[in-house]
Amino acid sequence: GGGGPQSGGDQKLTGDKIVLGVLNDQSGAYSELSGRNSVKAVEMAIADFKAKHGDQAVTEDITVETADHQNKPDVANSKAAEMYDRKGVDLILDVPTSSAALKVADVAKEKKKLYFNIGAATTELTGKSCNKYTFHYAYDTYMLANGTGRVTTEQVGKNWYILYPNYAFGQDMEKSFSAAITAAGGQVVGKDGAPFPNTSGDYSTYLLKAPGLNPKPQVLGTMQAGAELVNVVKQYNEFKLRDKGVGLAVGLMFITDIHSLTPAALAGTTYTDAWYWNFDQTNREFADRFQKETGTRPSFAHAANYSAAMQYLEAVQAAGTDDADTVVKGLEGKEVNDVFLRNGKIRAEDHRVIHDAYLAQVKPQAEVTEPWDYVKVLETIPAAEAFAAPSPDCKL
Amino acid sequence: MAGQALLSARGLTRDFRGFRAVDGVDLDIAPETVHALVGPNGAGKTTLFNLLTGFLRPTAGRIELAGRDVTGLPPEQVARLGVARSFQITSLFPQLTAGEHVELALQSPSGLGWRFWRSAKLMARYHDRAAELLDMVGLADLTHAPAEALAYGRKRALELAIALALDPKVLLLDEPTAGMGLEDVDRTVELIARVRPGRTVVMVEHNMSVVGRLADTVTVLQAGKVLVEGPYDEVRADERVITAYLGATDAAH
Amino acid sequence: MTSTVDTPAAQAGRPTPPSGLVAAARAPRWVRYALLAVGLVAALWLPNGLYPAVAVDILCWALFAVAVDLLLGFTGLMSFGHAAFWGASAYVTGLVAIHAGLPFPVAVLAGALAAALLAVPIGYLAVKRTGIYFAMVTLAFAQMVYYVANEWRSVTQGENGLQGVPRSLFGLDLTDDYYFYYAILPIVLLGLAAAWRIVHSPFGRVLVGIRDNPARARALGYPVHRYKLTAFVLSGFIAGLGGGLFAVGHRFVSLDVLHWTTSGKAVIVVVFGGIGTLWGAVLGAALVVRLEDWLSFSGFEAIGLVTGGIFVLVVLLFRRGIWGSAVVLARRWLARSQR
Amino acid sequence: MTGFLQNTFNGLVSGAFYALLALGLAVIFGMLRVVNFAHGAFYMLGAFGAYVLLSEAGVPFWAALVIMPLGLGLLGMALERAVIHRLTRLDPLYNFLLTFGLTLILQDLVKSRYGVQSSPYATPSALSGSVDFGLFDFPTYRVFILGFAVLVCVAVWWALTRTRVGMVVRAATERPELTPAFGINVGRWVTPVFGFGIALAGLAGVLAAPMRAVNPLMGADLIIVVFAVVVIGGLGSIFGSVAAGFGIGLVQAWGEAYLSSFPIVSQTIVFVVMAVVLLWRPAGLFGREEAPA
Amino acid sequence: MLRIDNLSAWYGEAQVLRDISLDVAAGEVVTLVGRNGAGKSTLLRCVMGLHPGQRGTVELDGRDIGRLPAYRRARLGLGWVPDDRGSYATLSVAENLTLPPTVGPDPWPLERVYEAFPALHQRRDSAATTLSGGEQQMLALARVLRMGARLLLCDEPTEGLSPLLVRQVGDLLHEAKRHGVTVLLVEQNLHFATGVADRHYLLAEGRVVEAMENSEVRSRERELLSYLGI
Ligand SMILES: Nc1ncnc2c1ncn2[C@@H]1O[C@H](COP(=O)(O)OP(=O)(O)OP(=O)(O)O)[C@@H](O)[C@H]1O
Ligand SMILES: Nc1ncnc2c1ncn2[C@@H]1O[C@H](COP(=O)(O)OP(=O)(O)OP(=O)(O)O)[C@@H](O)[C@H]1O
Ligand SMILES: [Mg+2]
Ligand SMILES: [Mg+2]
Repeated sequence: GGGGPQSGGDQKLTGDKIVLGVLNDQSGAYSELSGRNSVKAVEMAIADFKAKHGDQAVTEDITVETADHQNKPDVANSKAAEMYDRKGVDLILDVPTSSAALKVADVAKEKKKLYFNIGAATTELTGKSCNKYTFHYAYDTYMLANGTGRVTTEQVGKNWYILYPNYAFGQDMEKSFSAAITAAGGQVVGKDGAPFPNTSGDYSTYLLKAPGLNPKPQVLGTMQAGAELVNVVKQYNEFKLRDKGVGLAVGLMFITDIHSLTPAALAGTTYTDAWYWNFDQTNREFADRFQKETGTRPSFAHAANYSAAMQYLEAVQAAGTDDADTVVKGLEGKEVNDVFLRNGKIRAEDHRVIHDAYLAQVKPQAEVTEPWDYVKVLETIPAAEAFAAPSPDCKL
Repeated sequence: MAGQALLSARGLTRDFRGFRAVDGVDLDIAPETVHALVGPNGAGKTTLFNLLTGFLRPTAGRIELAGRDVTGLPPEQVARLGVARSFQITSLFPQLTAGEHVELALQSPSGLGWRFWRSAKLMARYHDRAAELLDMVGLADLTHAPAEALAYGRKRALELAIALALDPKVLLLDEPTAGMGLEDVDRTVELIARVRPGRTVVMVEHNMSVVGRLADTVTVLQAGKVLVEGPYDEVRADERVITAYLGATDAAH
Repeated sequence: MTSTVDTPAAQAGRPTPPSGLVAAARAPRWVRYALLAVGLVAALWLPNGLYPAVAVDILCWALFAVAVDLLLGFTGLMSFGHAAFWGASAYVTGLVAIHAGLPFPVAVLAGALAAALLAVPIGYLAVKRTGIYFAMVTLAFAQMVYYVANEWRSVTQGENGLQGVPRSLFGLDLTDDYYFYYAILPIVLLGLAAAWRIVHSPFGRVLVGIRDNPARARALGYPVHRYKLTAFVLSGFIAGLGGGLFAVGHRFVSLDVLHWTTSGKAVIVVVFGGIGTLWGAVLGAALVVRLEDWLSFSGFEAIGLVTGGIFVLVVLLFRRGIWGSAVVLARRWLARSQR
Repeated sequence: MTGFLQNTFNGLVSGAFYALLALGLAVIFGMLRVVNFAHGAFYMLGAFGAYVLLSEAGVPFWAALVIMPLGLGLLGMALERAVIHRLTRLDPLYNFLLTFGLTLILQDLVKSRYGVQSSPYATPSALSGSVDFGLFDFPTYRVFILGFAVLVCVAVWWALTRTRVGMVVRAATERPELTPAFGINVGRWVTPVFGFGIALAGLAGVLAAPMRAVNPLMGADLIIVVFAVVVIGGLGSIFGSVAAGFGIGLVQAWGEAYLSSFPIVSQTIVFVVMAVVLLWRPAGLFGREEAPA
Repeated sequence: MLRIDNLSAWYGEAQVLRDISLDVAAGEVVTLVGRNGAGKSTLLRCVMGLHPGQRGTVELDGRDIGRLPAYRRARLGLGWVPDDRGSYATLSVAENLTLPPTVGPDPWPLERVYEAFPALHQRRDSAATTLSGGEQQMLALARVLRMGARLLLCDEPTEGLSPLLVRQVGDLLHEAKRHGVTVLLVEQNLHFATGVADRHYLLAEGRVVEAMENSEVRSRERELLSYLGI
């Protein structure tokens, strides 16, 4: 842990440059949610940073390295190590898929270099597996479950049937949801773990069962994600459960999912989002710029990558060095507001970056006026409530 | 019952989807004899071989080898008990050379084949014996030729060599001379005559002159059943055999 | 039964009649020693020339590929489910290292033994079929193992994977992949030597016979199923060695080690390198791992296009794989220069 | 009781997909001795093609149901001519490897063009209602799938076992080197059959589009289960493959319904059944045992 | 009817046929005799168009068929009885018989086939490779007769047949000949060959070393046998 911020003027930046690494899925399930457009977002951040600081910037030489981890933790592992060791990367960003993220956190700890997680949702990153060099930006399973579970129970219905994919993520989500629902005065009248991966792609057994339960659930909470979510929703519509009085709440949904299922299929569905591009003017301006760069609207992950890169650069700027320990010190406890972080705070206890979250509802097709504008925000969940309190398991 | 027989079958039967290929065959093969099985095509000779060597399980019946019940044993165990066979339709290892075929056969009883931690050079101990056997069947100059490049007749000879390499008590030969030229037929007959001391040979053969020169006993099968059994000359003259199998002129021949 | 189709192994073996393995054993002594020397030098150089973590991966995959080739090239059995053994060993190794805190070679050995153990029932069922059925059956059973690991969260940590597998070896600091590479090199070489020995043993000779004509082998007194099963278990063991080292190398185990694409990749490596040539498997591992590493940094998104393309090209154009083709070319060149 | 009937019906519906896919595999295998690993990828192409037709050319479901199988059939024929054909004399394993490579390529081609997100596809309006079965009512679309699949299976079975086509093609594939000597132009027969098998996969894909997530990986895991299905049924057997397809669909549905606390059961049951079948009848339930030697 | 001129053939580098020239007139039965490995089967395969490495001319009825694919040659009336019998495992006996299209003016109807080979009738629904070796031989012969081939290329059709059947095959060939069918026969069994053939070609190491009339063969039997290797 090198001395004061201004120590040793000649070695304030390793190699006199800053290298940001974006390690994410560029070909698989998350490639649209983040993927190469996250790299674009980071490049935007660099450009904005340079524009803002001009000659005052710690360095002119800020570059981006990127690699595709194919959602495979072993690939993520080698790529992360290689990025830190050989590509001179100071900060790794993104890393969707929990197993990969946990692995990269490990590498960060060992190499004593920074890692800002954005793409992965596991709360373990700020729990048992937390470490000094890892920060958790954007969403996590608690945030998803708590927001959707509580608000939906209050606003849509008290009785739930929960369908979750029977693996780590799904089981976590189910637990968090059940807790949030009960806390909000609702009850879970039934829950089933569906096979994962579900090769038959069929959920009719569960969907048919739901309306028959006693008491009849008013909400079907599905924790499926990606293609499995699409299957559940298609079949939910096929069996016309909405007409039978069973609403739909989704544990994990991205705007890209709504795009692929069409808002018509999901109208009325509630879910929690970490950020929405058309929420306010600030977001919209960012989204317009982003669209110019990439041809599409940003997901929360794109905005978060932008924000994370920017916050890191600012921290380096402030510290005058890219020495990891110094930068971490500068970040801890900092309160921030930017296009992504509203009422944001970087918690020193567990490195959770808390911020406002949003309970969103998919609009009926008729109300969709422009492409990608699929939801309305029902409620803003304040940063303090959106995320769990620091876990006692976390010892930095 | 089986008396002195080395290999015997009682009521041996085999059905294929309702078709009875072998039908209650009783057979006694006396030790150190040459026993020929003849019969029209489709009489069940090869099937009988397959039953005797464990390649097929009998639908009913019982097989004894030297007084021991071997019914239903798998082929490799039957082979281990000293029963070697050749195949009617040539069956070799296309990629191995003639020499390697014989070595593989020679090695079989030793258990050396399980030694995955030893060097294959150990198999050199079989070189001499292999060369000798190949010479016997007239393949000495083809030791290093892969089996797939051998002409048909040579393949038949190789079949014989590997059966002999097992040094079997009972040698079952399914049409050993089929597809051979006259020269090779003669050589094969001589060869069988040479190796027969101390062994029991059962052979399926359509070439009656071969049968005549070698066989002590002849069993004629027809439609899965034993039609006649006896010494060659007797069988040959049998009226039923002539109508069913030999045909009139051939018998007179 | 006397079909005259070419087995992949037969194809590979064609240029060097009667079969790759026997001919290789007969290759002039100096050629073999030269090869060995080149191989060793290459192995020692790897972590200096490549990123050490990549070099470690290459070693692990080399073992895996050799294990697959032991079956495919020398027994005529194409296992499309070898991830089951690679992965099972990875998990067992990881669990043993985490919970028992044993030195990693012991943990790896335990993993490999577990893989061999798992290979017994799977092999017992699979060797009842041959050819393409064998491939499908192994694929299916491996998928089943995958599901079970996925579900058995209390042990495998499910999707999150087994984190924090230690690299302990009598208090040595092996966190740096550079040193770790040299720590595992002897184990890998031992594994490769074992494969080589198996292929060039009397047992290996029987396997080739069985590959060519199982019915004939039975008539010679060889219990074909049991031989195949033994080969399968040995192969599972070697794959397990690789998988265990892979777990320690990455210090964690994820479900991916059991996924069917992992099995597929192992077969790609073998086919690319050259079926029925152990050297080819090693070479294939080096090339494929290196290529994937390069691709994932290249910004090229369609990795499947490349790996799939390799597959198609190899199968269509040079079935002997890189090593096999090189051998053929070298032979031709030698023959010409002798004339 | 109603629940049981519903579950049974649903089992048959998901079984219909297994059956159609297994049927295509069996046709191709039975005739060409090729195990088509890319079958799942063609299923995906069927579904994806339907989506592209709809979203980019406005072609409705019913037209897609004809166009996609036809188009994919042609693609399959081209493929057979261009590559599969070259491997006829080699071990079937080569074709397995080839089609495995092809799977990766096809998946990535679609992925790089359309991304991995699932694409929307609505149930055709004529089939979007439900049919009343007295005890329960059921989505019309599912009823349609079941009926259609059964019809296709029966027709194919009839064509391949009761007409000359099947015979000639079996001969052509069993001994490609010999068959021309009997006056048969092997290429003319084998190519369309391969195309037909692919068309079946495409058909299954189009049928799946309104019900299942349409994305580049939709066939990837499915094909492994279908492999297990054909091993159970007996790979060479048309009837066996279809029967096992429906059977496995049923067993899975019942497993999900009545053993819902053990999702692992419905996930692995197909493999367990396969293991049992291998022990008991290695050639599959309806497969023929090979000749002894 | 069939004329072969300067035909050579190779397996890879190895030449197995060297400048073979021979002809077969319509309605004749001609045998090829020679030791194992002389190249007899290869010659038939060349005529059938199944051997890739060949050079020379093959003419049928004065028409050069050397470039035609095998299936076209079959349609012109060539019928091949392969040495391995060519049975299809995946086809029943009846299907094996009806597989080839009819190509000649005088195809045998199925009933006639079954009459001549009752064994085939009995096993008509079994898979062909489950037949006994001899039954498969009958099947191969019956198949080309049913095709109505005008020129039969028979590769050791008596191999593995019982004496009774060998004579039947002889009778069949005679009968075929009476119907104007031409036969090119590969045979090791000189006794059988002289019973059916008009002329003989003696092959050795890929060359035609002698052409003889049947009568000549009978008178020189002893000499020939020794040539063939006794
Ligand atoms: N696997 C099988 N399935 C069905 N039928 C079979 C099978 N094997 C043999 N057969 C039938 O059993 C009968 C006896 O066959 P086998 O091969 O034993 O005859 P064979 O006496 O050896 O005749 P050949 O002298 O012609 O070789 C034949 O009619 C044959 O078709
Ligand atoms: N696939 C092959 N590869 C290489 N050489 C071959 C192959 N098939 C045959 N030969 C060789 O070609 C030569 C001629 O073979 P062919 O089968 O034509 O002989 P044949 O006269 O029919 O013999 P037989 O009486 O044994 O059937 C033989 O020397 C044989 O070794
Ligand atoms: Mg027989
Ligand atoms: Mg021949």
